[in-house]
This record gives sequence, C-alpha cells and structure tokens, in this order.
Amino acid sequence: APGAAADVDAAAQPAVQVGMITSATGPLAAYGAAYTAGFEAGLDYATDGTGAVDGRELEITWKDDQGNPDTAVSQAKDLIGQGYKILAGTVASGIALSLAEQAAQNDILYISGPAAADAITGINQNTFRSGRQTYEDVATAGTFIGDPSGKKIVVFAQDNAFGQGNLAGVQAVLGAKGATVDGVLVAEDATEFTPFAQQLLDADPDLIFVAWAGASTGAMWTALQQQGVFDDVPVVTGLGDVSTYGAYGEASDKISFLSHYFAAATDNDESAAMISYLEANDSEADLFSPDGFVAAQMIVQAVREGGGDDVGTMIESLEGYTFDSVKGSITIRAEDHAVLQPMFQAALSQGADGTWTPSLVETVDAKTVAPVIAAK
Amino acid sequence: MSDQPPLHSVQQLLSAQPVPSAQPVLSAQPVLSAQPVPGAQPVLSIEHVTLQIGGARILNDVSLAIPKGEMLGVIGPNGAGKTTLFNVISGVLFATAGVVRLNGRTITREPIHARARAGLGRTFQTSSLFAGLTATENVRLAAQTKAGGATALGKFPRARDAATRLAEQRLAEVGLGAHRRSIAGGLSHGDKRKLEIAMLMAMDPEVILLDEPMAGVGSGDVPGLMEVIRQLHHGGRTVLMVEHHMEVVLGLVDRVAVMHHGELLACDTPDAVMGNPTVQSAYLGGAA
Amino acid sequence: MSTLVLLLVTGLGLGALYFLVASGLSLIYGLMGVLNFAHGSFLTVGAFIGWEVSRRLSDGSWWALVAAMLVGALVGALAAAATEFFLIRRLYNRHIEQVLVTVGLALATVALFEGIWGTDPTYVTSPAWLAQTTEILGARIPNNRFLLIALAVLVLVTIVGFLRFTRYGLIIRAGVENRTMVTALGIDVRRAFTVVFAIGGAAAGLGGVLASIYYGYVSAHIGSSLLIFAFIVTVIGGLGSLGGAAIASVLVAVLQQFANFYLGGTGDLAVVLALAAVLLVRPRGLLGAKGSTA
Amino acid sequence: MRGQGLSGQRRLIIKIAAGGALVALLALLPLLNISIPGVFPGPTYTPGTLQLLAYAMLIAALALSYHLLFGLAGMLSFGHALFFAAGAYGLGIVLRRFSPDWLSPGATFLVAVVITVVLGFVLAAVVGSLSLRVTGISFAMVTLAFAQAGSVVVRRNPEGLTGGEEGLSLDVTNVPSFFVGVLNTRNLYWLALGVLVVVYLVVLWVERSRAGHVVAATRENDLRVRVIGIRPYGVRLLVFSIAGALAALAGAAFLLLQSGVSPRVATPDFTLTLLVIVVLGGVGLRWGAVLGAVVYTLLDQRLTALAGSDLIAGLPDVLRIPLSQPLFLLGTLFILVVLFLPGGLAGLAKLGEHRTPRGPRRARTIAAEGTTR
Amino acid sequence: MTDPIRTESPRTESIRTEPARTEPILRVRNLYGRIAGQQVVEDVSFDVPGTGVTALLGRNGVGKTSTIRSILGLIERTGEVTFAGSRVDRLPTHRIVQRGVGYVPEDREVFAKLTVTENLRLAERDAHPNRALVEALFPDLVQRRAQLAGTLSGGQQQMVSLARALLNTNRLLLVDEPTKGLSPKIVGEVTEALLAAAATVPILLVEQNLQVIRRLADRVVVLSGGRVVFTGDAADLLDDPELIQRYLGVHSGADPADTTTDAAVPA
Ligand SMILES: Nc1ncnc2c1ncn2[C@@H]1O[C@H](COP(=O)(O)OP(=O)(O)OP(=O)(O)O)[C@@H](O)[C@H]1O
Ligand SMILES: Nc1ncnc2c1ncn2[C@@H]1O[C@H](COP(=O)(O)OP(=O)(O)OP(=O)(O)O)[C@@H](O)[C@H]1O
Ligand SMILES: [Mg+2]
Ligand SMILES: [Mg+2]
Repeated sequence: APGAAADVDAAAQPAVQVGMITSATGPLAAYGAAYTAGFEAGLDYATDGTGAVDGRELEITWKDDQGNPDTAVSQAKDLIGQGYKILAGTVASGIALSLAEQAAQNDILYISGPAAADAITGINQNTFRSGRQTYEDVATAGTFIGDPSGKKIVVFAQDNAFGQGNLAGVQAVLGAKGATVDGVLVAEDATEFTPFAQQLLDADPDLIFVAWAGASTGAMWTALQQQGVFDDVPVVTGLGDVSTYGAYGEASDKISFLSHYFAAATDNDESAAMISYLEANDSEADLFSPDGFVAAQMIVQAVREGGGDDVGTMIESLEGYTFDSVKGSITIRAEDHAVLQPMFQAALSQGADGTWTPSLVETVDAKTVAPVIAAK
Repeated sequence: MSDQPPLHSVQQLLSAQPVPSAQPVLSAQPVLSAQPVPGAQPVLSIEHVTLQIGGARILNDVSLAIPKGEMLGVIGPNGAGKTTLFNVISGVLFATAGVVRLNGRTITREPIHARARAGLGRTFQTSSLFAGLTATENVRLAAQTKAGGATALGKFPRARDAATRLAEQRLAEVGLGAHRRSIAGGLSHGDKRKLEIAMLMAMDPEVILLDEPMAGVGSGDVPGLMEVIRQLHHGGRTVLMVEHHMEVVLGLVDRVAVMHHGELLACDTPDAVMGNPTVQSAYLGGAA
Repeated sequence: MSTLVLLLVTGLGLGALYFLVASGLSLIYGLMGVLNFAHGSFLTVGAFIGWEVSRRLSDGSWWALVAAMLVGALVGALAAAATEFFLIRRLYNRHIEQVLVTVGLALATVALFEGIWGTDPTYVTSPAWLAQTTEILGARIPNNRFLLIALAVLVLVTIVGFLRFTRYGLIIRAGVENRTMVTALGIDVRRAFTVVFAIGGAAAGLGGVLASIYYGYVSAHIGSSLLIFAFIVTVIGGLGSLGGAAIASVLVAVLQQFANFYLGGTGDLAVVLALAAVLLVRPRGLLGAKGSTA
Repeated sequence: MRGQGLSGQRRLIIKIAAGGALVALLALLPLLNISIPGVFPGPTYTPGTLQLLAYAMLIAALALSYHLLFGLAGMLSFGHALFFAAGAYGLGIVLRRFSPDWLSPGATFLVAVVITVVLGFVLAAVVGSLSLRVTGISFAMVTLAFAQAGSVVVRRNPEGLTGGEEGLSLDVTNVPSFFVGVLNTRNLYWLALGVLVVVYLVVLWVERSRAGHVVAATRENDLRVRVIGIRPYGVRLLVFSIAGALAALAGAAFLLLQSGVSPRVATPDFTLTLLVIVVLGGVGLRWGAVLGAVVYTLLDQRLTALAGSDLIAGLPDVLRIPLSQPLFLLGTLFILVVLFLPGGLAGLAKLGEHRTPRGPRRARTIAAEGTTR
Repeated sequence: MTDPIRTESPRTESIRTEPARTEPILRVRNLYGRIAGQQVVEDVSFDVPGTGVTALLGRNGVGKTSTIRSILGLIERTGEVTFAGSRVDRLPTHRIVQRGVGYVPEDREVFAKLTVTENLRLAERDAHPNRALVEALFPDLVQRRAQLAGTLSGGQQQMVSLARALLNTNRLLLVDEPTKGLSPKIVGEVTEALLAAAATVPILLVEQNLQVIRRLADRVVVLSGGRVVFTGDAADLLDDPELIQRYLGVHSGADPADTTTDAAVPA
C-alpha cells in the first residue's frame, strides 16, 4: 500500500503547504471574508510581500467549510492526508473544536480563527487561536463599571453556546469580584423580545450585559429601547462587525461597547499596513480582520522557527511568542495557548448622513483581561 | 324520516308468504337473542343495528340472521343503506346501536382486520385493489393471510411457494390466468371485479359480502361471473350480495332482503319479494 | 399583569405574522394538495423587493411603506404564479413530486438570495410611529403589532370572501378533488390554480414586508424560519381551513410566547409537542374538513 | 419485488455475482491508485478521497434506510434524520459515559455500538407508534415535529450531553486505535463499506419478506389490507423501527468517520436532503438510493469547489451570483430531475433496458393519487 | 322506436353520400389514444349524426371509455375529431366542452367535498340553465341539496352526474354507462330522461345494459380490441342474435327480442 504522507527531501526546499479552512459561503460567510482578507494582509506584511519565509514559499490552500463541521472535517482530513502540517481558520466554534480534535489525532499544527469559545484555549497541545475568546470580552466589560463588588449584573443572552459561555464568563470574571450575576437567557429561535425586556427591568440590575449574535440583534435592541431599558440601566455589549452598526437602533449612543477590534481602535505600523492592504484590495478593516492578520504572523513565525515540517518545533516556537500586531502587542501564553491581547471600549455616534461610526473610548490592557489559565 | 314506508306493507309480505323454505326473518321482530332459532345457528346475525351520522339515521333498527351456506341477495333503491349495512358488518363503519355477531361471537366493536381474520370477506362497490401490484401479488397477499404469518420478516414469497401457486390457481379459476403478471390498476373493469373475487377465494372466508359485483360488467361476461360467484358459494360459504341486476339476483340467491330508507323492509324468497307491490313500486318501477 | 398583557398582545402580533404565511400555505394545500416548501421564498422575495423599493423612495415614510407592501404583495404573487405555471402545473396530480419540486425551489432560491443580497441581515427603517409603543393596561405594546394584526384580519376576510362568494372559489374547491372533471365541465381549471397560487403568494409577499418591520431586518432566511411555524399552524388548524389557520396561528404564537417566557425558553418545543398532541387527538386538525368517513 | 420466474433464477445469480464483484472492487479501492480528476480530490488511496467515499457510502446507507420508509412503504417521513442523529449522538454519549472496568476497551466499544443501534430501534418504535396513528401529510408533519423537537433538544445541550451548538466530539478512549486518525481513514472507509453492505442486505431482506410485501400493499391501498385481515399499523411500525435502527447504525459509523457530530444532522433540513437524494437516485429502487447518495455527495463537494473557482469569479454578475452558490445549483438540478427524469438517475439508466413503463414509479403515482384524493 | 332520420347504410363511408340531411355533429377519424404509453384506442373512425342516440358498444376493456376520453382530450390522443364542422382535436378539454358538449363520466366523478347544489352550480355554463328539468327528473337531489356529494349513495351520485350534463343546452352529450349501479327503477327513469334529452340533442352513449340500448339506440358502433368492428343501425345488430353473440358476447338462450322485462336470466 502506498504511504499517506509524502516524505520530503530537504535539499529541494519545497513549498510549505498551509491549509486554510473557513466559511466562504453559508451563514458566516461575511466573517469568513473578513478573516480571509485579514490573513492575506497579514501574510503580505509578515513576509514583506514575498509570500516566502527564509526562501521557502508558503503555499496557501483555501477551503470553504460552508459553516458545516462535516465539510470542514472532510477537508481537514483531505489536507492532512496530502501531508499538510499546518491548518488554520474557521469562524464557527463548533467547527474549530472539530478541527482541534483532528489536529490532536493527527499531530499537526492548527490555529483556529475568530471562533470565540473559551473551550478552544488549552484544548490540546496542537491547537492555537488567533483571535480573542469570550472571557476577554467579558473581562473588558467588567472594566467599565469600576468596582463590581456588591453590584447586580444581569446577562441578557441567547440560550446557546455563545450566550451560555458569556454568562459563565461574567459569573467567573465579575462574580469572582463580588458582583451578583443573573442570567436572562432567551431561546435562540425566539423572535419576540419585548417580554424579556420587561423581565430585565423587573430584575432591577446595576448593569446589563448583552451577549447577542445573529440576525435577531436588531429586534432585540428595538425591544429594549421600546421598553425603556436604557433609561434606567447602563447597558454593555460587544461591538459587532461593520454591517451591524445600524442594528443597535436609536439607542446606539446609550450603549457602552466592548470591542475586539474596529478600524479606528489602533494606530500602529501593523494596523496601517493592514488597512492600506485591505483598501488596495477593495475591502475594509473589520471586526475579524486582525484574527486573519495574527494567524498569518503566527504561521510565518512557526515556519521560520520550525521549518514547516516539524510540528513539535513549530508548536514550541509559538508558545510564549510575543509580537506586535494590529491590536498592539500580543503574547501567546505558553501554558494554554491563550492569546493575550489588548481590548477596547468604544462608543457609537451618528454622523450627518445618519450612519453610525465607532470611536475609541479606552484601550484595555491585555493583562487586565487575561483569562485564567485553562487546565490542559 | 318523513316518508317511511307504511308498516302494513310488511304485514302484507308476511301474509303473502307465510312459511318460506329457508328461515324467514322479518325485520320488525328481534330475531335471535329473544328466540333462538332451533337447529341451524346463523353464521351471521345483525341485531337491531342502527347507524346515525350527524342528524341522519342511515340504518334504522336493522335485524337479520343468515344461516350457514345461504346466498342472500340485498336489494333496494339507491341510497337505501345497502352499502352502509355492509360497512357496518365489515367494520368500515361502527354501528351506533345494536350488535353484529359472527358465529355467535360479538364483533360489533372489532376493527376491520379482526373481522376479516374471523372469516369475513368483502368486495367494494367500486373495485378496491393494490393498483400498483401484479394480479398474482394481489391474490397472494390474500392467500398469505389465510395461511398465517402474513407479515413475517422471516418468510419470503417465492415463485414456487404454496401461496403463489394457490394465487395462480385462483386466478385461473376466475379466468384471469393470462393476466397473472399484469398490473392490477391497468386491468379492465370486468377483470378487476374478477380479481377481487379471486382474492376472496384465496382468503377463503366463511362469510362473503359482495357489493354490486356486476356493476359495469358487460352483458357478455355476466354469465361467467355468475358462475364464479356460484363457485364461491360452494363448500358451505355464506354469501351476501348487493346487486341491482335482477336477473343475477334471481338466478343466484336463496332469499332476498329488501332495504328501503335505512330499514329492512322484507326478507323472503325471490318470488315472494318480486311479487310484492311495495318492492315493485319503490324499487323495480313500472318495468322499463 | 402588564407582562401578561404584553405576552398576549405580542403573541397576537406574532400570530398575525404566522397567519399571513399560513393563509397562503393552507389555501394552496387545501385546494391543490401541494405542501409548498417554497412559500418561504415568496415571502423573502417580497420582503427584499419591497425593501428595495421603499429604500429608493424614501426610507421611513408611510407612503414608502405602503408602496413596499403593495410591491411586496405583487412580487410574491408573481413569484408564486410563475412557480405554479412553470413547475407545479407540469406535475399535476403528482403531489409528492410537486412537494419535491418546491423543496428544490426553496433550496435554490435561498442560496440565490444569499448570492444577491449577501448573508448578513439588511436592516430596514420603518415609519417612526411603528417603532413607538402604546400603553395598554400598563404594558407598552410596540405599535407595529397593531399593524400586523389589522392586516392579517384584512387578509383573512378577503380570502374567505373570495372563496365563499365567487365562482372561482367553487371552481377551486372542486378542482382540488378532481381536476379532470372540472375541465370536462368546460372550465379552465389551470387558470384557477394559478390564481390560488398568486393569492397565496401575495399574502406571503405582504407578510414578508411586515416581517421585515417586525424583525427589523431582511435576510435570505427570513422566510424559511417562519415557514416551519406556518406549517405547524396550518396542520394544527386543519389543512385547508383558513379559519383553522387563523385560530391556530394565535394559539401557537401565544403558547410560544408563554412557554418562552415562563418555561425557560421552551417555546419551540411546546409548539411541536402541541402539534403532535393535536394530530394524535384530532388527526385532521382543529377545524380540518370532516369529509367522508372511510 | 416482482415474482421471480424460472429465468429469473439465472438473472439472480448474475446479479449476486455482479454485486459481489462491485463490493470487492470497492473494498480494494484503498489499495489501488486510480485518479479521476474532477470527481475525486486525489488518487483513490489518499485519505481525502477515501474520506469522501466513506462519507458518501454512509449517506447512501442512510438513504437506503429511508428508502425502506418512502420507497417501499410510501411513508413520507420528514423526521428520519432524528434516528441518524440518535445513532451519532447516541454512540458519542455512550462512549463518554459507559466505560466499565470489567470490559476491555474493544468490547466496550462493541457493546456501545450495539446499545446505540438498539436505542435507535427503540426510539423509532416510540416515535413510530405515535406518528403512525395518522397518515399522509399529517404523518409527515408529526414526524417533522418530532425531528424538530429532537433538534431543539440537541441544541439545548441537556445536562451537557450533546454539546449544544458546538457538537460532540468523539471520545477515543475506548475506540480501537485503527479507527482513529487520518492515517486510518482506510479502515474507516472499510467500516463505511461494511455498514453500507449490511444495511443493503437488511433492506433487501425486509423488502423480500412477507412483511415487505404487505407494507408495499399498505402503500397501495390501506383499506384493502385491512379487509384481507391484516392490521397495517403493526407492519408499518416494524418497518419504521427497522429503518430507524439502520439509520442509527449509519449515524454511529458517521460519528467515527467524522470524529464527532454536530447538530446539523438532527435538523429536519437534513431529512429534506435525504428526500432529495432518494428522489435524485430514483424512488422505489434500492440502488437508486445508493446512486443518489453518491452522486449528491460528490456533486456537493465538486460544486463547492466550482463555486469557489476563478472560472466563476471572472463571470459577469448575472452568471456569477447563481453559479457561486452550490446549493442553488443543487436545487436547480434537483428540480430538473423531478421535472424531466421522473425515474431519477436510476430511471435514466433503466431507459436503455427494455422494461414495461409501469415500474414502481407508476405505482407511487397511483398511491399518491389515492391518498390525497 | 322509429327514427325518421336514420342512415340506411351500416358502413361509415356511405355517410358522405347524404351530406345535406345528416351532417354529423361529431366526426372521428383515425383516432388513437394512449394511457401511460399503452395504446388503448387504435384507429377508430365513426360519425355521430346530428340527431338521435348513437351507442358505442363492446365488451369490457375494449376502449369505449377511452374513446370518449380521447374525444374530449382527457387522454393523450392523435387523429382527427371534428365537432359541429370544426376540428377540435388540438383544443384543450375545456374549450371543447364550451362548444357545447355535455359529459357524463363512467365513474360519476362527483365532487365529493362539495354539496349537491355546488356540484350543480359548478356545471352551469349557460346564462339560463335548465334547473327545472333537473329538479323534475331527480326530486331526490332537491331533498339532498345541502348534502356533501361524497356521502350520497352510488345511485344518487349518478343522478348528480347526469344532472350536470342536462343543466346546459348542449349540442352533443357524451354519456358513459349512465345506468351502472342504479336500481331498476332509476334505470328506467334515467333511460326515459335520456330519451327525452335525445329529442333535442344527439347523444353518444356507452352502455352495457341491453334493455337500455334497445330502448335508446338508433345507431350502434361496436368496438373490439380498440378498433371499430361494426357500424350500423341499432336494429341491424340487436335483431341479430348471432351478431350480438359475436360482438357483445351475449349468449342468447332466450329470444333477445323478448327481453323487455328485467327477469330474463341468462343461461
Ligand atoms: N356521512 C353521511 N351523511 C349523511 N348521509 C349519508 C352519509 N353517508 C351516507 N349517507 C346516506 O346514507 C344513505 C345510504 O347510503 P348507501 O351507500 O348505503 O346506499 P346504497 O343502498 O348502497 O345505495 P346504492 O345502491 O346507490 O349504492 C344514502 O342516502 C346516503 O346519502
Ligand atoms: N389507467 C390505466 N392504465 C393502464 N391501462 C388502462 C388504464 N385505464 C384503462 N386501461 C386499459 O385500457 C383499455 C380500455 O379501457 P376502457 O376503460 O376504455 O374500456 P371500456 O371499454 O370502457 O371498458 P368497461 O366496459 O370495463 O368500462 C383496457 O384494456 C384497460 O385495461
Ligand atoms: Mg351502494
Ligand atoms: Mg368504460
């Protein structure tokens, strides 16, 4: 029987094959597009436009997972079977977890994309991430309210992994600091939020933390606004991608936003390089552009140090790696591969043409929001 | 129930034919439960059966006892309730009141299939077949039920097994030998009727209900089909037959039951019934 | 108390939306025996085109909304009529194939909408009054719910009147049963069926515009997410019964609201269990045609 | 289905031989180096291709189990995905929770598989016993409701059992090592082939048995079945439960192949996909279901590749937008098949053969008319 | 039963010799019909004269119903069908019917979920449908006006079916086995109703009941195996036991001329 992996002759220095699996179609295609564009910008930046590391070409193969874990696994197996040692990507946590499993089973390097699940951190030796995780979101919000001790916080979220993760995160981060944390979790498929807005008011909290994703976001904000939630309680939530800026409705300027990233959040070489690269390619900097950018930087580092074939060395080269990126200085924690990174507080304001734009309120230090070390 | 037939017509019938050869049964009296008929126990008995759908009383206190081996014709104007009576006997409809007994066992509340198992077979006014299956398959399904284990996972029908052979034999007997492999839905009207009878023969039921077996059958085929029905009747099987073709009724049956407006008007020998003026006017009309 | 009122009235509003989808579905099923999986797409296309129109006119004004509703209904009707004409008609009397064709159409059109309008929701602006609330018994009811309810009632009355009082209604009801025989009575039944589809499509298209107001956005999946509830409503109400669909819409939506709120977000589960329960107790649904006994 | 004549005896032997040869060829595939560019991602021995084929075979097994319901018994179920999901999630959960010391890992694994299949059977029996009390479209809707409920439960992640949105990954502790890792895709391929063969044989068996004949008859005329003395409910339930158990078996293998399972397989949409597959292949034909599954899986894969290709990106909008959506192409293809190829792909193949025009397809149409009158 | 305008010749071709008097209302030439790819009507040619009853006869399954359905375009057909002087073989069914054809189908085909009244209303094509005639003919239907047609007895359904055709003023009636499943009394009444109708409109009748044929038919067309095997005067066929035996398969033990009552039992 023929062997599966092709043994490489070192003399020829063949290209390093990198498999990128993310959504080009399907429900998360827009996130996938931002990630993809960010990656290309990052690769261009990290290789000085050569696409090669130390003379070794990086051959990037893009696969569309369609938001479907089964497709992603099939593609991963195909690539791994062809001898790929580096995989990266995906915006959906479910897919990222499946790919992490494949990485461990087959001992390759995997760098997950914008998927936010905390579970990815420390899941196994072979898996890294290039974006933020829920914990960091929550911890950022925690910095908005001063001393949380004795305050009552209600988490308003969808009853799915993302929402439950956020509730758990708030309980862990702010509950640990003495806040009482309750959750109002709404069935994911619910379409009517008015009664829940009422329920929020009835709970009489000091802060409402909203963790919401998906199309129903607009309706949810409208309901909160209509029931007068903003008049009584400060509300915090994560700022989504550019297309959602209109979704917060009239109350946009009353919400405190925590942000993973938006174009105006930082001003450094990397962000300048990314934004100009994206603009040159008919694209714009968005929420998940840095995730792609960072992934590219990490891959370049791994190949530089580990040569693209030696998975063990590549992993070692990333553990504890600190580098400058779009969001500022980033450290990959050796213990659990958490990505320690600055986060932002933002506000939306309405321009003359009626569109909403975010502006930076404050940059939150990476150390302040660093997740507790996950048990491996 | 505005225009019920006057009761005296029944009395007339009674007096016209005092002691018929077979067991005469008249609707007005409770027949079996009250006074069991000595000798032959009726194989099928219907006691005070009433069926009400919405406000309409479609069967009204119908009582009838059929001795084993009899061929009984059921006639009556359109809408008299003949088909409904068959439906109540076979379990397609449940009587709102009254009792249906088969061999002394009460089956009033039993589902269709249980009655079929107990030995009741029927055809429908418009042919009802497994339209997409072949003629042989249609009959074989019926034959299997008789033999038991009809729905067994462990038994496989084969070209040479007993059920198939029996099915083909039955098909030959009704003259469908050449159509064994034909899809039932594509058979001509008359052949469909014959196929239904072949299925009945394969089931070998004790009591058979035929609902207008001759409807739509060409005059040329009538004698043949009559012969098939006669065969069906052989071997002590009891047959009830709704039929409008009087020559068929008169040529086959031992007794005739007349229904009108959901009631049993009379049940008597063919001659007596035909001679009855009410039957003449309500059913036969002024002889076309 | 105010929560109760809120749940009830918003339930009614959601029910109105369900009814707008279910009415067409029920009509088409009841009259033609076609379980139309593409009905959600009629809704979506009505919503998108309606939104495109309103955006070009003057977003957020009343007359733009009216224009959007008219255009939405028209587009829904055209889409439905075209579906009937090019797909369903060729398969007449083959009900399962008809269902399958609509399944294919639903798959294809949702993908197409994603291709054209993208996967992100498109947010819509409606007249300011609709975004405000009116207080009833201490509950602040969003005004757009009243619009939904009023239009749903209007649609119900119109369709019932159409079926009851026009010859078309008669033709349609007969054609469901035996299309051939209707033709043999000298009636062009195909046209009647196209009309039915168009009416159902119009209700869906109108529903699409209203749904976009209710949700605040339009997306390629807006129709399919409503469709499943519309199916449930149609079946609970009794296939083909408009009145049943109306009652079931309200019941389902209110049940959903209450279960979501009081029973830990189990609205969906409650609804499907209700469906199973209703069908097991009354296989023909609440107001299903009693029909013949056998 | 149709009675085998005398000459049928020889045809049967030829058929068995051909089937055996095909299975043997498929079994040898991982040892061969065959490339079909445009169809497979690589030569047949590569994990990518084997994975794709194994995936297709499991979907084929699932489609075959659905054929029992829809093709044979005429039961239009919208909830069949539930049992596939039950198999995948069931095995995943059992493997996590059931790990007794007194059993070796290998034995534990086998026991887990058996438990899963039995679970599938029991679940199907319960769901079936309720849904089969109604027929026709109502049946479709009740099964849809159960599937929807199943899907909601899976996503709710009760007691952390199903992993919710993110799915459940395979716990490999008790899984034999030859089923783990990309290098062992070959073994998973053989497993999938084995499952397909087993499912095929069971389906064949049911179809050929008296129970199969009766259930086909209930599809044609339910009242008539009662009148010949058989209660359709019992035999329908039996077939429904067997189909459920087979789906669960395919689901269990699917878990191993994918090293995990996501809620997608529990959605009613997944059943609709199945319906599409069975119809694409040809209703009423066993190998139609298999063919449909293989073609669908390959198409799905290749159309995605096509949609992302530069060829498409260069086209003007009117062409580019539809062509870049794989589902649009699949949906359209499906519509065309329903409209113009009433026998499905298998029907296309049959056109060459000399056969009466009244196949099972015709029977279907009659049955459909009968139920919706 | 004498009919003043009756063609003398039994052969179709001879009709052309008397064009002025008996311009046929329906001309069928080389008609072929197919059901599910199977030829069920083969090269059928005959005429229906402008008056009286033409009976289409033949044993079960010879294609009588299929012939009528091909004329109406209800099954796939080829050939030439001329109705009242113009070709109709390419028209859709409803257009043919609108030209003045009444159709009574073989299996009644009433609309089971519609009431009796609705069934009749649906059939009304004329501005002034002949309701009185129908009510006089079938008083039973008047009583059951509001009943769903599906719950009617077989015979009652047949009445609805007939009534639907008699409501309009037609130029031709196509009547397929109108007495199937009817009680003898109703058979008599239906026969008389058709006879009355035949005074004003020509009828193409398919019928199995010899008595009814005797009473109604002026001319007969006999089919066998999907083809026309006999065309001619009704009397020519009905008075000849041998022809009856040959074409309809009826063994005439008794004198066929004597079967005016229903009591005749075939041997
Ligand atoms: N659901 C119902 N509602 C009202 N009346 C009904 C219903 N079902 C049947 N009927 C009536 O019951 C009567 C009996 O019908 P049935 O079919 O038994 O008559 P039949 O004697 O078989 O007549 P035929 O000889 O014409 O077949 C008819 O008058 C019919 O209209
Ligand atoms: N749906 C069908 N599918 C296939 N073959 C059919 C179908 N309907 C009729 N046939 C065939 O067409 C032929 C002619 O049938 P048709 O009904 O026209 O005969 P008929 O002369 O009216 O018979 P009958 O006196 O029984 O009504 C028959 O051999 C029949 O088997
Ligand atoms: Mg009857
Ligand atoms: Mg006929």
